[in-house]
Amino acid sequence: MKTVKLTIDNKEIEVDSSLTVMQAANSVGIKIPNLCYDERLDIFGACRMCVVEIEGSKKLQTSCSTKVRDGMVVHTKTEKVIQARREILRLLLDNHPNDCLTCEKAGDCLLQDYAYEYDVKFRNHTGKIRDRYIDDSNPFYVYDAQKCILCGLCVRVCSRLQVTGAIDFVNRGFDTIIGTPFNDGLINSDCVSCGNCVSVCPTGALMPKSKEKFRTWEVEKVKTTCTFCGVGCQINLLTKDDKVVGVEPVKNAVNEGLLCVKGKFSFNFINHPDRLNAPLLKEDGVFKEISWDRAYEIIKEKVDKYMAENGPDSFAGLSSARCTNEENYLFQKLFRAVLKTNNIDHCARL
Amino acid sequence: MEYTFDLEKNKDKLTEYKDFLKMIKATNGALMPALQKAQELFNYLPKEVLKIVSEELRIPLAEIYGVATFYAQFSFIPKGENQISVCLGTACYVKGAQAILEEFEKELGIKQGETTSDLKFSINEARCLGDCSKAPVVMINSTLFPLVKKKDVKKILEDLR
Amino acid sequence: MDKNRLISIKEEKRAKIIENLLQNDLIELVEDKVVLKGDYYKNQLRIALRNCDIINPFDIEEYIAFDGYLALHNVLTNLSQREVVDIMKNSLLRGRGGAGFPTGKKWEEAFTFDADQKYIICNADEGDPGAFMDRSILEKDPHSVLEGMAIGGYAIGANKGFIYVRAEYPQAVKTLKHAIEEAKTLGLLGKDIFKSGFDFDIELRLGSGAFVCGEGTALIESIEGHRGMPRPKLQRTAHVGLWGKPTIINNVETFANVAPIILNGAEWFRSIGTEKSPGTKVFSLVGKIENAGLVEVPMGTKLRDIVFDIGGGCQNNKEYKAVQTGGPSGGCIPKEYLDVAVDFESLASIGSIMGSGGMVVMDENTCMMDIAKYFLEFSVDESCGKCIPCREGTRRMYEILELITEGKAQMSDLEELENLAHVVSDTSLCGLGQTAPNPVITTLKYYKDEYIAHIVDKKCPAKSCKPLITYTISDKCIGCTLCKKNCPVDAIQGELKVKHSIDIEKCIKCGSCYEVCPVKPVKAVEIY
Amino acid sequence: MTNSISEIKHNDTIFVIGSNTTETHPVIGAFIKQAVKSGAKLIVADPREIELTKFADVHLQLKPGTNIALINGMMNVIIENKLYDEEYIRKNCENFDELVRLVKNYPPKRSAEICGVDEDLIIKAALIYANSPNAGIYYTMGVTQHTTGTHAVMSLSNLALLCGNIGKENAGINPLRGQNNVQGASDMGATPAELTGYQKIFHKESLEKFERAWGTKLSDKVGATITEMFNLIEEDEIKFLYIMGENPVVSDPDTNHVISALKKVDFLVVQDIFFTETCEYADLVLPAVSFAQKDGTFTNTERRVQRVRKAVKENGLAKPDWQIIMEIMNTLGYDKKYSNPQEIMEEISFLTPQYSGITYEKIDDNGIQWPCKDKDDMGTKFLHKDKISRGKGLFMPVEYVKSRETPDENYPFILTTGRILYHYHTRTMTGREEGLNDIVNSSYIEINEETANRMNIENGDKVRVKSRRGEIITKAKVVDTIDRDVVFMPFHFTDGQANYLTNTFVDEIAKIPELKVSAVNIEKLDKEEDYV
Repeated sequence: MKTVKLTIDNKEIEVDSSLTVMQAANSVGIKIPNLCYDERLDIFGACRMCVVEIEGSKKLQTSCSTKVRDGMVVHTKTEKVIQARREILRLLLDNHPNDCLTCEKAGDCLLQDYAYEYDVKFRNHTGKIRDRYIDDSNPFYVYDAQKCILCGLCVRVCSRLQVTGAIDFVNRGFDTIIGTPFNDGLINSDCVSCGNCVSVCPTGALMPKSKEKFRTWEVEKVKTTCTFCGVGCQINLLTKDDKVVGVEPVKNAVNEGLLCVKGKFSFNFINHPDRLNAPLLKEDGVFKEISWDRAYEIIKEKVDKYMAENGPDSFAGLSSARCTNEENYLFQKLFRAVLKTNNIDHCARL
Repeated sequence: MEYTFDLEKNKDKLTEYKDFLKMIKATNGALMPALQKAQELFNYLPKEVLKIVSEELRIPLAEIYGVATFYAQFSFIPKGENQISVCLGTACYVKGAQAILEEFEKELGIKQGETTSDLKFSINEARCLGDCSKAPVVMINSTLFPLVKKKDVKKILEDLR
Repeated sequence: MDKNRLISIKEEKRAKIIENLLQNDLIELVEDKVVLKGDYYKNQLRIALRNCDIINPFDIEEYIAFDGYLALHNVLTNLSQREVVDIMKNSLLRGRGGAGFPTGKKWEEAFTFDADQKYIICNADEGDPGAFMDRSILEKDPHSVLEGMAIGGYAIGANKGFIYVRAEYPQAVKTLKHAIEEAKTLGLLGKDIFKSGFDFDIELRLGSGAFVCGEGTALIESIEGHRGMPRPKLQRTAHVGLWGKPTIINNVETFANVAPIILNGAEWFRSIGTEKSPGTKVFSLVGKIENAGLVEVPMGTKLRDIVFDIGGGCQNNKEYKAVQTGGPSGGCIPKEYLDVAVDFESLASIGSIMGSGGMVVMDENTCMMDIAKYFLEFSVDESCGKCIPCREGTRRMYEILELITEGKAQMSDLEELENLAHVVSDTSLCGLGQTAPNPVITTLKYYKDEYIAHIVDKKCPAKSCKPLITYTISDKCIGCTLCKKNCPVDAIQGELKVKHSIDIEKCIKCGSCYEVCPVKPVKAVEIY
Repeated sequence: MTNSISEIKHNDTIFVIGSNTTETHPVIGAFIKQAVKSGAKLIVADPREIELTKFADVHLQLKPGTNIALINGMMNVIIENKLYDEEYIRKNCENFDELVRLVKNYPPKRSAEICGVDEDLIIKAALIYANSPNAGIYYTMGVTQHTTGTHAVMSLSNLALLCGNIGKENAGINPLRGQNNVQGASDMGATPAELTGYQKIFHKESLEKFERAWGTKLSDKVGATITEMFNLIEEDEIKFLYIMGENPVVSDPDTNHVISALKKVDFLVVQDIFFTETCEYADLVLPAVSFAQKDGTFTNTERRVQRVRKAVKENGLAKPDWQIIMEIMNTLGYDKKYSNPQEIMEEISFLTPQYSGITYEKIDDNGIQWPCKDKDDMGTKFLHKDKISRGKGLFMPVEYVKSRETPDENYPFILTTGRILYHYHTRTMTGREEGLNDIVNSSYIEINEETANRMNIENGDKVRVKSRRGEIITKAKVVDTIDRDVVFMPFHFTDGQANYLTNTFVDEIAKIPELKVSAVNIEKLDKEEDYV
């Protein structure tokens, strides 16, 4: 590995020569704002928010697409840089609905965060704003072109990572939107509803259709493992008032921030009214709620009876590929150590 | 105006087109030639045809649509028999091309980018046809009309009708 | 094909062609050189256009008759790749597409970069409105481009070339197709050219109406079959270009210069033009000019010489106001800079650019705000929409110019316009965005008083912005009724032989009355 | 998986067989497509055209149940063309001569006839596989749910060894485990013959280790598999059945047979999060909590042990399964108490060699891939790095044998079943998700368009599908992606439930039922009354 020495914001650092200025800055905790960067994707260079000043070059340079060089002197927060970022944000706000009060994305919106950080406000103007175009044909999420900043993350995640290619930029220039073929809507496209586009959208342009209303600052995040297949994707469950209200992918070695439709959107079963809430005993063909103590008592009665009359091998247990390791372990231990039988199996074969 | 693509009527063209696709499918970057050929054959890019392109070239339909909407020469409604391109390049512009475009629009009752309902004419503005010394110029199909004046428009159209 | 055959074709054909041209009085011979006849050509020096209007572009033998493919032969049989690169470097030929990057240096980048496949691309997506240099070369002398590309291909180690040509140039496409076929038939393209072991093929790819594809990386995207959205320059295209392979892109005029440089040497080339910008440059001189057309002159020629000596000044004896060079990326050059030398550095120093060679002449009736608006509208239309400053910023700039030309702007808008111009230029992704504000920046620099007139006085000094002008009829009116008859909205009243008047409420400011007014020398219809 | 998910993108060739990866393992499917986009070759062997076939260099659209003939055919080509890794075989493998002898009988022409695919495609696939420096094999139930499933896996293993693709990064032989913790359930000894970590019940030392740890005597008699359990119930041997988190009424083959056993068993305990179809037959139903309401670990398909964390509290009286089991154990007089799953994992690590270095602390961030021997071991990215696990890689040549039930006059179609993207297993969870149901909410049968034409069946028509075991009514989905004599049904749905039709023939070694091949007939329903 070749390394180079450079200075960023008066900090001398030594980094791998293959890094970009943005990566180098990041590696020493200097955050550079950006709206279109994702380390999993090729550099896109569209948002221009990551501009920095590099001594020796007249123009501002985008730090995402500039490789580090030996002796480089980089400034990430000069007046010129900040002014440029403010103008970019101003241009975005000029073409963005002023509805942060009620926008679901509020609090989790990069545009909002940067507008706040750089102190840029909405202003009145008589110019054109993007035409209204909403695609709400997908059961899980909705696209609102007016909130879209065309960072292209959704398009690139769909085509490069999910490799479905259901959406793309449509039209050109100011009229560009993110769309499906012939604007027939996501539901009529190749879209597989994985929601990976939703997960990367920095603004409220691609939003899940939530059953619950919640503000991002109200939710807690708990990292866990998805339950829908053997891939074991890592997810954060978003909870509010003891309810799961959303799921976001975790970028790690297993799923690299990707999910499928089930992992991303099928969480409503957790709080579903059909859930079993108490032990049920069938008496005369009808199920009645009983207490746990009663349930254990019945089990003990039955076990004692069959053990005495029929011996250990009259017991059998089906364990579950959906339960945890600890539970599977205990289940087989129950049969082997307590009921003294090896009649234990699970559904690995189905 | 809605146009439906008549599969029966276009059967021969479709066969020709599919043969063309087979021929180019192995070349790198086949999409642009594929779209250009479709535009040439069908006078526009019908959805049905783009789906064939998607299958043959293994390119997602969304990507094809994205490309097709990027380039000004592709259209999603049929172009007229006579495609009128009014040059609005700088030389033509400073010599009054805008008024000529408006005259065509007035005479045909359509806006630029549109096609008359009898599919006879469509108007497009062009970005410099490269005949600046003869400005203002108009190109109809592949015929160039140099030094066009507003009052010539009627006559030009009459000759084509 | 071999050298003898080239020479025998030349000997057989050349004299005949010249004889024929002389008979038709189209050329004259100056020190044995063929020169097109007429004053217009007198002050020109034609290298890139050397064969234009002289040879038949559909007959490869006519190209060979004027030393065609001799340079390629020389390169393939006598020179190493390194030697070719060195000749190009020594010649100091700079890219004629606009940016002026040294061609030899570019080639060297690709030549020294190891790869299993390399490409050479001819950028024939000439899109600047008001420029048609490349079109002429493609239509009138296609082999000069093919030969230049083959030489470039050999130099960098590419055996595949693409010509990306505008679909708006059907004649050029036709000529090129024919030329490629002819060259293949004679073995001047294809396998083992001149038995040198060098293979080279050229494929035509058509643009489809996107100006931005003139930008190198957008052009590559387009050939690959994508939306023509420029790529960030993390790596040079000379290293990672078309399909990820080292790629050289030069424009038509640049390639047309290659063969003469090989034949006559780098020294010869450097003896023409200026020290930093050797050679000639082709311009398309258009707009309100007496003699419109293509002009090829040595670099460093004074603007005045081009506009007045060759172009004959403005039409109808109007006063020269400005010349716009470099299209939407360029700037306006006012009267006081008519003596500027036309080369890369000098033009840049006054805020314009060489660009690809468009030169649009404006006279006293051209409103510079309107021109700025025209170019901004062009940029808005042609912005690919990828990066924020260009997509959003050009639109806002256009809107302010709209306000200005409608008399609805305030001085604060002007500040905002200036502000936007700098941000868009500073932060846009590609050349299109970076240079889109140039028409505004230069007009702000040289014509600020006109801006102020529009904003403060609500007047258009050039009498061109419709909302800011009024038509009236003066006492000079002879009552001929011509204007009344021609008014499309019946805004003119008056009897025969009685002074007419215009109803300002009805008037749509179409200018018909002014055009038809027969009163001389000063028309009776007046514009304020 | 011998190798890791993150390696997929670096495979030069990917051979997907019997796996509709983009629907069953969508994220792995995405990685496979990413690999293809960045230049990897893709071979797909599947009876249907699936999403991956659109990305494939070769699609081998073979008849269900002919995998072994295909693999043998490919190996024949590789051996004939001397494309195998001679040095690797010499160093690492045994029994090569036997393999050579056996696959001699499978020239591609013969395999092509058995599989119903083009001979050229088999050759092409073999050449692609053999000529790649790193080729990975990925398979799921399309390989294993056959009476010859284990043999097919051996066959794939032969192929991988032949080209030196085992014990190597970015290659390997990779079964993609279907359910979230199939790997873990097997690792944990929830099988009739093995204790945790695949320690054999009949292996004295292992058994004694567990007896010491658990402080009690254990039986060394191999227990019954699921299918055997149902038979033993019918034979009155098993009286008490305890089902945890399973819904065999929908998921298991030959539903009629399952239901009759469940009805018959004396006492049935079902523990689940919803009142499933299986609960109907229970005597006692115990409410458990979902994955979001408890702590623990899952082991994914690449052997990575990862944390499950409690995000919301228990609903009603429902309890985590581990707690219920522990309390039952305690009730039955076995006193060991655990205050949390972490303590259970400590016991697992102590008893299970592959897990011995695994602690909650270590797996907190990114999990750990077993084997993980001790506290300094950060796990194993790919297996058999230094040596093939049994010392030397043993070629186990296997002959192709027909499926147990093949089409005949009465049942002319091969029914093959599988999963779809939008639902999970028996839909206890996904069936309650509106959006998923909006997209697809009922069963269907995919029929080739020519076949449908011949039978006058149109898309959406109701059809009756019959096998020797049962019949169901479902909707026809007319497609051009499947062979004329093959039909496909997803097994998730209870309306028109596919498993009424499937058979219970099992693979003798792994006891996996032949869900991928049963013979059926189809009849178009014209009149309303036919629907009943």
